[in-house]
Amino acid sequence: MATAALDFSVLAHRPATAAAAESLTEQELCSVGPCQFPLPPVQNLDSFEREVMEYIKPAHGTTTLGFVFKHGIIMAVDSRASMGTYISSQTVKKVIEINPYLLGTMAGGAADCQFWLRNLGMQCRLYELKNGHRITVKAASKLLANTLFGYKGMGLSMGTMIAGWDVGGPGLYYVDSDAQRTKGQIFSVGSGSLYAYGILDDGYNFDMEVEDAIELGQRSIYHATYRDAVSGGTVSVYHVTKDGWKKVRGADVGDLHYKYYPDADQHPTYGASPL
Amino acid sequence: MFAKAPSHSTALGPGCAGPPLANPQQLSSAQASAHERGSHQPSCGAAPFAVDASMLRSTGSQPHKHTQSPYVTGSSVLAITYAGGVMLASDTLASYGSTKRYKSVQRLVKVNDSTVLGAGGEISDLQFILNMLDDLKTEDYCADDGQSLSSQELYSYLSRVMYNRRNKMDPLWNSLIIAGLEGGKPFLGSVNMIGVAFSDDHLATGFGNHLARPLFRKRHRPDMSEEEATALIREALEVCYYRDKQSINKFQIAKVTASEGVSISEPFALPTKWEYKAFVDPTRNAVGVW
Amino acid sequence: MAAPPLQLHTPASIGPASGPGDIKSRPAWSPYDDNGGTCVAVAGSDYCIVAASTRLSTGFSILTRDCSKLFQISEQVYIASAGFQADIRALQKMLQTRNVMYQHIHRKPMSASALAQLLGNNLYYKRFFPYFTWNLCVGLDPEGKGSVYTYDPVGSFERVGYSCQGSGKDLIQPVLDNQLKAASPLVLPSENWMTALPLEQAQDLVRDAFVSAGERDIYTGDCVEILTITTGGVHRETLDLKKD
Amino acid sequence: MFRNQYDTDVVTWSPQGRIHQVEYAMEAVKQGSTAVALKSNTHVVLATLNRADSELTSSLQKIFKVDDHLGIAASGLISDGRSLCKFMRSECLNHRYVYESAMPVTRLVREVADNAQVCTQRSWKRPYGVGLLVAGHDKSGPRLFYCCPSGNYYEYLAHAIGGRSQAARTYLERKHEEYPDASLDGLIGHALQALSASLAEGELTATSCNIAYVGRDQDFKELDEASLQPYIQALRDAEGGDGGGGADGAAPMES
Amino acid sequence: MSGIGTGYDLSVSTFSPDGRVFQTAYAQKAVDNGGTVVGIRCKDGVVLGVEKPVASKMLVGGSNRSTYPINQQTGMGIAGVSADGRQIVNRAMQEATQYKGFYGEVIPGYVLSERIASYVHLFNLYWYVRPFGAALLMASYDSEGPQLYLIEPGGTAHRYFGTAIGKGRQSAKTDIEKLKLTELSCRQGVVEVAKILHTVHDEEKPFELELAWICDESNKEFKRVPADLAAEAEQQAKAALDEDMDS
Amino acid sequence: MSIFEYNGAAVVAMAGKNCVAIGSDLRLGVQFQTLACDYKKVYPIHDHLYLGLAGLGTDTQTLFQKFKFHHNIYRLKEERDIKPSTFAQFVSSTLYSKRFGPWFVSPVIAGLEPGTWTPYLCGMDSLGAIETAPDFMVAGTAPDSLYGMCESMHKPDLEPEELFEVLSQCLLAGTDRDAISGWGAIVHVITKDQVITRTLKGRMD
Repeated sequence: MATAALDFSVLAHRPATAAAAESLTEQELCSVGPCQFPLPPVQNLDSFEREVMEYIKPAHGTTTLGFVFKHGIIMAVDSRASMGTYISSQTVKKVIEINPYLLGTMAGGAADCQFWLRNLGMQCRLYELKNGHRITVKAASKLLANTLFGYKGMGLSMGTMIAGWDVGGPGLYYVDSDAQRTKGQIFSVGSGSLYAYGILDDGYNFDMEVEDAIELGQRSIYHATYRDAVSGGTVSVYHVTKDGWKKVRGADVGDLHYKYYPDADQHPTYGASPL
Repeated sequence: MFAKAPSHSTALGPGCAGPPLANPQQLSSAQASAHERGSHQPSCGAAPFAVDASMLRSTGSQPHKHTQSPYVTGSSVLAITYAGGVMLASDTLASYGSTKRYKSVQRLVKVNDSTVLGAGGEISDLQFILNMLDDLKTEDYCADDGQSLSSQELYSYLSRVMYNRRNKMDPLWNSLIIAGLEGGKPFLGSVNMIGVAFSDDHLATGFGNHLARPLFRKRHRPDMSEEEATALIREALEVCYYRDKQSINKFQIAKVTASEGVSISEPFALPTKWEYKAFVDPTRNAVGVW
Repeated sequence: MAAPPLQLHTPASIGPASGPGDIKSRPAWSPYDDNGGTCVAVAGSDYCIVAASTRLSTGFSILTRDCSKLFQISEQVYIASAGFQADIRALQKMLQTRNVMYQHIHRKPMSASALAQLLGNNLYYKRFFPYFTWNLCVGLDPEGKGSVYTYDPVGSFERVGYSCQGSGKDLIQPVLDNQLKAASPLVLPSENWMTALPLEQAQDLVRDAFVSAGERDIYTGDCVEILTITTGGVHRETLDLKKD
Repeated sequence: MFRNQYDTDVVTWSPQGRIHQVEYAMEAVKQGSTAVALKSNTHVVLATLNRADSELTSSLQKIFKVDDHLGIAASGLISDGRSLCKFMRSECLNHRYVYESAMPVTRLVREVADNAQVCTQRSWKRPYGVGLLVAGHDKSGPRLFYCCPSGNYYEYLAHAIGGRSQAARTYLERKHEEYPDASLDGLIGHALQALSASLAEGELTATSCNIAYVGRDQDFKELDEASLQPYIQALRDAEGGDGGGGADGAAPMES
Repeated sequence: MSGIGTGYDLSVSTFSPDGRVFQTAYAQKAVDNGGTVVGIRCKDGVVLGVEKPVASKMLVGGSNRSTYPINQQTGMGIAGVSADGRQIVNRAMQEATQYKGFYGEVIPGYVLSERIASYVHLFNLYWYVRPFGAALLMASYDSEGPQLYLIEPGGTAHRYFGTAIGKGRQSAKTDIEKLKLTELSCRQGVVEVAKILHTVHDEEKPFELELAWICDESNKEFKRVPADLAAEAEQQAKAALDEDMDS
Repeated sequence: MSIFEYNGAAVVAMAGKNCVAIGSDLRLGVQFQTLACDYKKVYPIHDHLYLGLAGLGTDTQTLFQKFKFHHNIYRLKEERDIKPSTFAQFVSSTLYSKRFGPWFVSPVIAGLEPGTWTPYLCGMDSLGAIETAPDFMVAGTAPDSLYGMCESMHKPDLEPEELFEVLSQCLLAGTDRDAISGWGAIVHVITKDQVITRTLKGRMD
């Protein structure tokens, strides 16, 4: 085959003047499918990403938890998003309903979680269509981890739990932006996770009743919001069973505190004055 | 004899055989990422979204060497509208740092029959922009359909150019003012080096934004006559000249009107007066050890 | 000023570049600038209000007093954006283009919810070189209820009853909270979380909020454009603010 | 030779200096249904015949809006027309993106034609099998072009393409002096007259044709069935009245 | 042509036993069948004239252009398949822009003619393309004065004082040879070109005359001949024609 | 995170008709961790003068003890309560004395001038630059939120009860948008005859 130096591409190309003004790409015109993320042409991407995140301050901060027990899985989350010390929202929906049997939680960058869990939903749906049965939690969490592996080291910030019910029963996985993926029984993720772990570990028992488990989830999140400045808003609790997930609680923390401690003097810290 | 499909290179567009183009960006990005998976991209195919690999590579091994600082620069450009026209003014200096390096650089340029461009900032970048505008003009000439780009279209075009260069981290180091008549009405538009673009009745770039615009805000009316406009812009030039050390007393005024089209004056000097008290004895009111 | 002393910060390569007068150091430039401005949106049961100041500034100087931050996508859907104006323009143009393409394909205008998702995705596509824009997407939903979507610069978004974005958001948001706060959409059993205020009162609130913000925020001023979207159409009014 | 050797691909010239494949592609246009276009000093009107093949199918869309100021009517291989339409839409959008203005009609048409020419010169391609009537309005006023599979384009005052379009062209030529000063309604009337002239059997109904127009202060607009009905009625009345005086009968807006 | 039926005339990458490339010749044939194009170099510029057959009276007058500016100082007239010619024109514009971007000055006529010729030539080399069915007359006016070039489908470029291509080329060339081109001004040249084209035209079919020039009078820019002058030239041409008939 | 935001604070003071009110949130935290929610940032100097100190907790405590001590000395010497305006000067000069190693506090002073019983309000930065205000003054980690609230809620010549209501609304709504202040609030309304002190229940997140 001849190797021609004939370059017809000039015919298809726009003049330099038009190229300088760089109009929309096919993606920008009508993409619905696979997309590109343009990178800034800088020498040090790492420091650029750090600086730029410092500058634009995207929404952050969270307490989320999930645990497996006899009657399924409990997922509980708060609903606060903050930018620095400013609370940008008290009503963030941090449990992302991927499909009727799969839940993901959101901790870290709000946009990162929202986007990639939405993307995971798409991948799971495609899997379903291709294979004719629901995706397992194991596979779904692996898909997410694989996706995130592709962006490792580029500054994504996510700590998410994937929970659901499949043929093998309940499944709970922790996946984060370093592409770490761990199966487990109890997780808590986010800035307030340590506070939540305290309550959770104390009250957890695999054989507990559903009501107790729900209450444990709610209480753990409440206590985390109390101690952690960047957690708060509303506590949402989901229960995952073989019939799929169900939202079982939604309680404003502002009310919850006074429900647990109607009078100030009932609070354990009452009377400990710093001065 | 039947035509066989050529094993052409996809890089050559409406394909024919040949080596791939030197510029990898002409590859459709989907192909690029499919063929050149980075080491950190899984081959399992679980990543329908992918970073453009060609971008990663060029940022990794070979640093971009852009002009990240201006060398020869021009100072403010002032512009106002008036009844039936627009008027621009600037000096003719191009400084090299604090050296008055080139004293007869025309920074107000006729773009076409109804548009003038005024520019401050890096002169070489300005020349690049002018070359592009010239090509655009030739395109219009070649189309030979009696249509040419209006001021607003040029303004929009330049705002895209500036913004795209900013996106490439390789800005054109200029502040531009595009002035002309748009459907018989005066039009002024400003674009800066990172693509911020806006239009107003009066504009000034650089120092002018601090020194001349307060004057414009106080005195400018859209319905002022040409004489009034000239007087105002001369006064504004004078103010800028007194306080901007990167300017010289050699100015040009350009105007665009419906009747006369574009005209750019010969360079002229303003009568200056340095006897103001503040100039003569600047320390008089300063208490202290001076 | 009851605040920490003004700090002399070292020029960061991201923050707005220092002025032209800096001759000792090599002039730095930043791909970002903050051109200020504030946007407010309130969603009622049968209306939607969106308002934005018109001042465009950089650093301590005003570029122009009349630069609209509202952008019409279709008849009853608008976006309001504050932040870096060049990014805003690029974003608006892209959305406009997508909208035209959408109309060619679907033969109907884009709904607020479709645009909301589109905007979220497109902001996220620039995740590694983000648009520095603070957006609100407003319109009426198919039932004629107001809908407001609020965003962060990299595309996380949620539907809310009211929101404020931009340089004056710290000033205005608590006021809106105080006056409009309804139950969280997340509580169970669910309660109405939309803004319950009648239209006229909501308009007054928006006007008052901008007047107050104009007092304290140097980037909010000159004029505010207020659009009221109802099933009957879009009503536009402007209100002068302080010019200093 | 029993067979023409020179007509199987686009990269072979015949000894007479012709490209048969291109000529065949132009025949494809004639296989399509009639499309008519004409313009006045202010407006351009497009009209297409639109018969559904069976009661059970919808009719094929043959008029496409490209941008607010521009639309096309296609005859021949409509799928080729659709892909050209997509190209034109993205060109117009990109022009708007860069210049914030409508793309000049002449320049768009020339790009389309240049594209079509490339398909007549590469062995792995075939020419487009579609003729496009391009109606647009820009700074220079209303414009009407015909883009041919060969890569040629022509500017017309009035034109008709597709099967049996000769009758329509005859009508158009006969009345052409009336067009420049005609009202929009008048133009539409003429377009329908021309269209009905090309009909082999039956008569024109609001479902069997499509009308679109663009003009000064008038974005490209396709008429729906209901708003087309009065024009059809007027056409019937006129035919019943004096047997084909198109312009007079066509003022349904007032009725 | 003896190529027909031999199988040697099907591809541009095939020589016939007697050393001819028939496809190129056939492409030339397409040019020779097209409307006549005349170009003359006068003492102060170049005039191009194109005879355009008018297929329909519904065509907008002056449309369907055959002369194209390449930049302000260069222009081309197309003979043959105009769609093919336009591709060459597009290429010429790109070459001109590229040259100017690189050297900062207008591309000289001979450089452009050679670059275009080699572009056209490329289409004579590979089986998967065909030669252009168009020839171009190129007029330019640079520091070396006015020039006229002819680029043909085979990829040749020649400089001419005056030449003609298309259907009526033979008699047109004869007519051109009678002119005293070194003394003729473009203003007069326009009239002569009109006369020639009217003379060579086949009476039956309607046609339109397209005249373009680049000369001192047009400010050394390639332009269509002003409408009044064109009309006058056509008038004179017709008058001369009638005279010939009468005499 | 700035050192001023280490512990978190919100202080608001407002003038009414012959009365003045000052309040603060109750949180004490270490960055994002909440340690206590009964940490008051408003200190009484005397019956008609309160001092709000936002900023680094350790500095505020030390400073308050210093001021209290000096006020005691003042009272011993002068046999009267210090005037709010005088006290402001004193606070200012104390802060400026540490010009090159400042206290990380932003004080707000609210009081009634003896005799006329007109409100006196002022705030200052950590170096002691006084800014007096006729209507309201805020300090802390969310000054913009508080300013925004005060700017739209405050009206001149409010009666004590109204003043309490307005200030409470401002304080609660303002701190609800700040992550590191809140957890309840305390408000003092100072009138000629009495000081009304109330603790507010707020969101505990």
